[in-house]
Amino acid sequence: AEAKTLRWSSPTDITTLDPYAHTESFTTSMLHHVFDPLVRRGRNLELEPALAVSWKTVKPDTWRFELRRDVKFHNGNPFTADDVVASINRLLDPGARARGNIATVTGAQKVDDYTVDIVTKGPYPLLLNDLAGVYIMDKEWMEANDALKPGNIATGVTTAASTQANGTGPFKVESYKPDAGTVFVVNPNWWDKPRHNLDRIEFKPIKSDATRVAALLSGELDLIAPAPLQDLQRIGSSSGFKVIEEPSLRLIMLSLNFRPELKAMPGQKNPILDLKVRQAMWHAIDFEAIKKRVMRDKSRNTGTLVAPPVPGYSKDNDGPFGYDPEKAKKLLAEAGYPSGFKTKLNCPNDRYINDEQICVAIASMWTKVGIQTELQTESRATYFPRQDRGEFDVSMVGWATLPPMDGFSVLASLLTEQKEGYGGSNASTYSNPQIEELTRKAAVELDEEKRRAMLVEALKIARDTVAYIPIHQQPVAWAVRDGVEVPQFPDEYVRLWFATVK
Amino acid sequence: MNTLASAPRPVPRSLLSRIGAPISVIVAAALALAIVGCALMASWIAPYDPTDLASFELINAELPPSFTADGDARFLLGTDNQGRDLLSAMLYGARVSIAIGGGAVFVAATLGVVMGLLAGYFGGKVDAVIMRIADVILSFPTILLALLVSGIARALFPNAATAEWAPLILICAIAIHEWVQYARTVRAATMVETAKDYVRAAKVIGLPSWRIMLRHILPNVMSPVLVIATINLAAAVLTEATLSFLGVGMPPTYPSLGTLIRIGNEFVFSGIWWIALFPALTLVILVLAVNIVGDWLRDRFNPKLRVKR
Amino acid sequence: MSAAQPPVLAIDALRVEYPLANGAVFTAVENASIVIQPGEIHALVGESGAGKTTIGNAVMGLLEKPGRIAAGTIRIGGKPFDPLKGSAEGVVLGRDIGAVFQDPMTSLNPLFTVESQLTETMRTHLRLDREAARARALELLNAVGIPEPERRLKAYPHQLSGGQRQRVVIAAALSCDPKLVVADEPTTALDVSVQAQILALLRDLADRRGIGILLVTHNMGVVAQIADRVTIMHRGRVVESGPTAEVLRRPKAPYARALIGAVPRIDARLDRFPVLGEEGKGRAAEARAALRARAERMDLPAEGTPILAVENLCVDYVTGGWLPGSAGHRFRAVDNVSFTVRSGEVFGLVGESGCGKTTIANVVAGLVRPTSGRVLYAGTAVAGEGAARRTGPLRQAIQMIFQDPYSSLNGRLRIGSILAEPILFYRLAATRAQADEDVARLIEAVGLEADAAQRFPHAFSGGQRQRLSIARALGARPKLIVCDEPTSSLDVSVQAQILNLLKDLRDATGLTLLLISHDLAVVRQMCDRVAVMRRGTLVEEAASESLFAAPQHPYTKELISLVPTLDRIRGETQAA
Amino acid sequence: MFKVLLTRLGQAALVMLVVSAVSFVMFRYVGDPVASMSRENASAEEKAELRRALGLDQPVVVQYGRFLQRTLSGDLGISYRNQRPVTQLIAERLPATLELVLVATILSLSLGIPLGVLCALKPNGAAARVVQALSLIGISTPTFVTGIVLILVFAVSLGWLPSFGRGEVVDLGWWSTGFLTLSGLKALILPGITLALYQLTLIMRLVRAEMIDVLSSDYIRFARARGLPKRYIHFRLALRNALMPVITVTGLQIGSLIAFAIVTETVFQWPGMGLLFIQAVSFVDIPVMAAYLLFVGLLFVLINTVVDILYAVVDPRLRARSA
Ligand SMILES: Nc1ncnc2c1ncn2[C@@H]1O[C@H](COP(=O)(O)OP(=O)(O)OP(=O)(O)O)[C@@H](O)[C@H]1O
Ligand SMILES: Nc1ncnc2c1ncn2[C@@H]1O[C@H](COP(=O)(O)OP(=O)(O)OP(=O)(O)O)[C@@H](O)[C@H]1O
Ligand SMILES: [Mg+2]
Ligand SMILES: [Mg+2]
Repeated sequence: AEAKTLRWSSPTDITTLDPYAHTESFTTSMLHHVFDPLVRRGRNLELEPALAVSWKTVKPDTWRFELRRDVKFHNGNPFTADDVVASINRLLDPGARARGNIATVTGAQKVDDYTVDIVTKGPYPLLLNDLAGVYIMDKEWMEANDALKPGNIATGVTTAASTQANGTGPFKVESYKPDAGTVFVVNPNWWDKPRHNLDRIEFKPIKSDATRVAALLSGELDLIAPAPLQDLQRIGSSSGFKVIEEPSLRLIMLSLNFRPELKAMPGQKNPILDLKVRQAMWHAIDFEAIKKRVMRDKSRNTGTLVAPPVPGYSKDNDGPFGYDPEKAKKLLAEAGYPSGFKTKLNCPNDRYINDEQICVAIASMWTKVGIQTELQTESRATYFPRQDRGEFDVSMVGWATLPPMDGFSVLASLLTEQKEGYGGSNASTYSNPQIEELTRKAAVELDEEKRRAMLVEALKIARDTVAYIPIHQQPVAWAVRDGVEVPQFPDEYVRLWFATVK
Repeated sequence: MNTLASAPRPVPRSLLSRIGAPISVIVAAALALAIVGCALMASWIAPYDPTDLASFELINAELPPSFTADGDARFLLGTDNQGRDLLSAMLYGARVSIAIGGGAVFVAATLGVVMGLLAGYFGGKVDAVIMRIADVILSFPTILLALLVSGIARALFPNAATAEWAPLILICAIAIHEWVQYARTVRAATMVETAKDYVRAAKVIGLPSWRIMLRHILPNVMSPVLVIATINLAAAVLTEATLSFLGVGMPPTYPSLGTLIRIGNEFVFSGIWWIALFPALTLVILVLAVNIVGDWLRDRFNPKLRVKR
Repeated sequence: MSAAQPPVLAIDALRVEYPLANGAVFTAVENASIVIQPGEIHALVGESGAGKTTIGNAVMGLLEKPGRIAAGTIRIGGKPFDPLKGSAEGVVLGRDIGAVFQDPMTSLNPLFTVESQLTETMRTHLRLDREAARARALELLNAVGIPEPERRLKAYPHQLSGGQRQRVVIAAALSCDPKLVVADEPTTALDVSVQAQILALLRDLADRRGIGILLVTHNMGVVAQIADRVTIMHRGRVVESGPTAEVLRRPKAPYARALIGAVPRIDARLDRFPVLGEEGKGRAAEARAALRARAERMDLPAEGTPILAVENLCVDYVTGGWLPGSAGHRFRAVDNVSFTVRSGEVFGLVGESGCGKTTIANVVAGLVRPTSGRVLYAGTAVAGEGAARRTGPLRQAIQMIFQDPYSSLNGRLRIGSILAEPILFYRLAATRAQADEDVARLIEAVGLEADAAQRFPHAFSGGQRQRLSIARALGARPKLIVCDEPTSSLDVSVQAQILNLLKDLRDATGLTLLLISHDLAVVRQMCDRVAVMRRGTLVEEAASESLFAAPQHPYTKELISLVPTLDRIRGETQAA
Repeated sequence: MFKVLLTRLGQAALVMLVVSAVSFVMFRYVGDPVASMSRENASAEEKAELRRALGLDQPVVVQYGRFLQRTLSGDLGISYRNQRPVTQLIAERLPATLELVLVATILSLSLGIPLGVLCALKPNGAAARVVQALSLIGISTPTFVTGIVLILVFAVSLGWLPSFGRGEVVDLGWWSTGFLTLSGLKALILPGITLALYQLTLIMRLVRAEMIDVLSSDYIRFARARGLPKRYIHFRLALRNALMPVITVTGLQIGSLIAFAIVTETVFQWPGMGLLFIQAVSFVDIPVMAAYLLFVGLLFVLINTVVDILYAVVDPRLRARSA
């Protein structure tokens, strides 16, 4: 039969072939084609066995994994417990950029050739979520290629593993040229039964949106992911192409400054500290209009801080807050700002879908209720560092709870104070004692039911206190030529081992 | 006996023909003036104030021009993706673009000409220093220089409003990069002119160097400068759009012509052609007109060509 | 010279106009008729600005825009000239008409070697191959008397002296054996011996090949020596025309008479140059009187003490080697020259073309750095070893009149601003208006009309430009003027006026002149002392009178013997 | 000769030193790689640690000192975005860019110069006007628009040419060329045109402007008087006199195209230096930017040295001066 090739493109490229040298989600998703983790996400993002066939907690801080037998690496080496231990050790090396991905793991011990224990700092409910992002490398290959130590894109350490990959995954890397393209060929000895029919994947990054679309339309590509929103209509209406879309896990929200002063009004009390003001800001935004006009009906408006598939989501939290400019004005007046106040709004313009447009719309809506908004947008390169330094009054945040895919990530990063490893992205200094407590309890709760309840409760408090103003769930939109079937996932990963081409 | 005979031609000559400009130049000048004039008076003639955030509705976004089948009578040229009246946005945008483009070209050309004259006239160490500074500048793309300039400006004036400072920052950022082109061109021409007898004659008179450079050499090296300047006008307007996109320029609530073109470009695929087309047309017309007038001016600079037509 | 052959050139009732920027029309040539038979040399003489160059340009279809032929006909070799096409049927410029432009400096393209500029013409018209063309180019350079022709072929125009360039231009004009040569003042930059050689060459071409030559010149001696016929022009009109001997001996028109009367003599020294008409009349004379009157005696070293001393001056030029810093080839243009100019005197520098006169002038003016030796002005070193930077008064003191009147005026500035420059700069006028008045006076003093201030340099004739450069140098009120061929493009009468003016200024103010000239008659009349140069070295220096009366060096003797004079009229010497 | 080159080399080193120093000041304003390099839910401590690992917690002077030290020992570092040695990245990208720039420059010179001459000969002719108007429309349209329009027409509608990438390349040792395959050549056309457009217009207009002046000079009249063929006068004699600004601008353009053909390379996903650089900027890939700017500094000193030599080649009057 003729070789089935899938040619596809995305705006970003693979950073490195060393899975422990980086923390980039796109590269992680690409390397998943080459490596397997112990547990992986299935067709519905559920955790399922991969290189481990089963697991149990032998102690609250020790998990035992039974490994799959007869698995071979691409170079023919057999897969054993030694590989897992070597991989975990490599990832735990202080020099590993991705060490934070398993921050709670303290070590791995070989029990026998096909059994491994993984030890955590204490009870840790999200170990499997974390392990889904830990790809297993080949110990012998690493020894042979002097790659036992991890690479690190930050410190500039490279090893043979940075440009060569030897995994157990469904595809092998044939060639890897930054910005020009990476070619994968099928691994005929994959342990799993392939659900794809591909022989070859040609990945070509194309940074420019318009070019990516054009290349699809001219027949040079089979799949583009993502496809720019404003072109979906045209692609959909061209014969021979179709658009596939789904809401993504990524939630777009506005972060509010909880410091004593606003940058826009130095020397005065920060009006945003008043709950009524925050509610007014929320009521003043016409999310329906944004959805219809800016997002072309592709987004899903939301009232909470996590997407439905993510643990911690609750329908009760998600109801719309309601667009009501009159009420907003009233609330402002009640709070003592009858003629509004001044604030700055900062947004990236190349990070989220139509980010700048959304912000202009919001600035305009706020101005109408009296909140004079000075908008500044900039590139992600300068935007995020400034956001991290807390330089903004109101700013746009996107959160997808990745990689763990769990509501706990919102609590731990966005809703807690910046200390003890918490509050990593909470530069706006929101703080609520109840949430602090719930977060710390949920962190060690192994009972999934209880844990979820805590998440839901914390997120309800966040909504009630208007910690953030959630806007919507971004869509994931891809475009393919007819005959290509690729399943989409809300985490925006492209998993081509589910793809078929005709 | 005296043959300096003013031929009997006392036909009254109109002002225009006295200037001696052909129709095309007059039309071009009129167009350029019209665009600049409209831009300057944007706040009076624009039907809406696109910089007033409260004045537009997202619901009106992407309405086609009023003269098309499903246009809206309120918006002559349609609306942009935020529901702003495109005509008003263009008028205000042209003001920004002309100020920044014109300003940047002016600053860059002035600086470049001065540096080029110095380097070409004095040669030796002066030349080496100026040209190596130029090489340093050339090593940085405008984008980085703009980030640097705006970063420093922001550090110095943390509370300055962006919309007011942005044009200055942009002019600086673009000019800092662009002067080199003028400098090197002028330097090359100056090296040639400096060896000519008229410059030597000026030296013998004892004129100071600056005077020789400005009065004697400058008019003789201006012609490539004018060419580059008129062309760079377009480039500067477009650079402004790029820089604004990077967040060092005008805020998105105050779009320039270039920004409108950039935004509009994203929508061309989906059949929303007017957002890009009208601003682009304005820019093309402006650049074309400026170049035509520039050409003519340049020819007027050359006395040998002056009396022709 | 059979009568059956049509004349090589027949101009009939020609009128040429220059529309001016202000809408007026200037008629440069009015009703001019000239006929040149094969083998005939026809001299065109007349006042500077009379329209001589214009006629030549009209014949070649190269009138400077917006000039146009307004009336009359031109026939070349019997074929009518078509003003629309700018040429006559079947007549090819370069092949059938050879042109020597008045200005040799700007006629050559600065970026191409002499060789390429010479050979391209031949390769185009004579279809010679590279080698043959080169051989012929060498031959031509020899014929026009350029020494070391091999080396000069590789030279670029700026590496040649004025006379050398002029000879290259002549060589180019003659290279394709044209039937008509329009030679516009072809020998202005040449010393008498080279000039004699060129004239002999032209005469020979006319005699042997039947070439017709339209020879524009101011040098009456030259006319007398080689022209068959002569036409005298004044203000665009032909005032007299006829066989040389007749016109020179018995000029009828008053202007012609005056012109011939004004020819400077070499045989005796007179107090003043004879001028046309009465000297003390007219605006020009008034302006000159005003200049003299204004002049005050300068505080100078007592008359007779050295003001300028050139000591052991050597100047090398480096040629070849286009890579920066590559060694190239050294050429010594001035070799150990020393002389002293005394305050208030006119010091003449004469000699072979290309012997280094302009180079010395440039060193004195501070434009060229000497390789060794030095120049002192009133005791201070101004060039070479130990020279200080020239500052205000020192700069102002030494002015120069450039050999090349075309390129020394900035083409982008109006004459008014060019002339006002030194006046304003040295604050010689209190106000702008006064400066303008001074400028007008200067322009008039050199015999032009004050409204010239409004025009650009390209709209002037060669002689007019030369006068303007003189006016500029005078404007700075210097103490020493280095005059490099100041009057080479001037007709004898204007020349006389200018030289008289310089003399008067000297008498009135103690001005010192370093005068470089090929016109030995002028040198004799003007100079107190004279130095003779050859190949970069000074061969003789003496008081003017004794030099001309009893030259010592053989080269000096040769020079003096070769000066063409009115007495040796060609027709007559032949008849005799 | 040697001395001159040595001086230039010394100056180049100085230029590179200044460039690198300015870069380090600049890096504080171009953003922070930490944000692009950390996981979404990284804790503040983790980010601080990353910042430490990158050395960004140190004062700029110290960072710069370290950079200099490493650079002098020949180590230009590893890219944050592509975990590869920077030198290797630059070496890999150079061929793609050089080939593109070569095509664009040849295109712009071979069209721009003759068109410029023609426009100068008949400044008011209809053809000249049309050419000039078209070229001006060309440059006042942003490059990204031109690029996309070309792609839409020639790749999408007509399907003649590829819309992105270099096509197949042939590796000749350390050089990979697209000149030897059909697809490689095809891939050069659209980006080549896009890149050439600005340069072409500039050159055309410069040539025109200079030619108009040169054509009115005496030596051109004298050349006419010698009856030389028109073509020879216009294209050899006069053109050479008009060439100085063209050489200057072409030199500058070649330099900046090699370095920063950002938009074109992005639109066509051309794996060259411009793309490398813009991605380094948006990722705040400091090692790449630093090494890259050094390289560009050297490049410009080299190009401008060549241009200075060319001046002397074209104009003999400048030779004595440089002696
Ligand atoms: N820039 C230069 N490079 C090389 N050689 C030069 C240069 N300028 C002049 N020369 C040579 O130096 C010599 C002297 O030149 P200079 O111009 O001083 O002569 P001159 O006496 O003024 O002659 P003329 O009477 O013909 O004007 C000539 O042989 C000329 O070829
Ligand atoms: N381009 C021009 N525009 C206007 N007037 C001009 C132009 N060229 C020449 N003239 C004028 O035409 C007249 C004749 O000039 P032409 O050059 O023919 O004089 P000439 O007889 O050659 O004088 P000379 O002996 O000084 O060279 C002069 O008065 C001059 O000012
Ligand atoms: Mg003349
Ligand atoms: Mg001379």
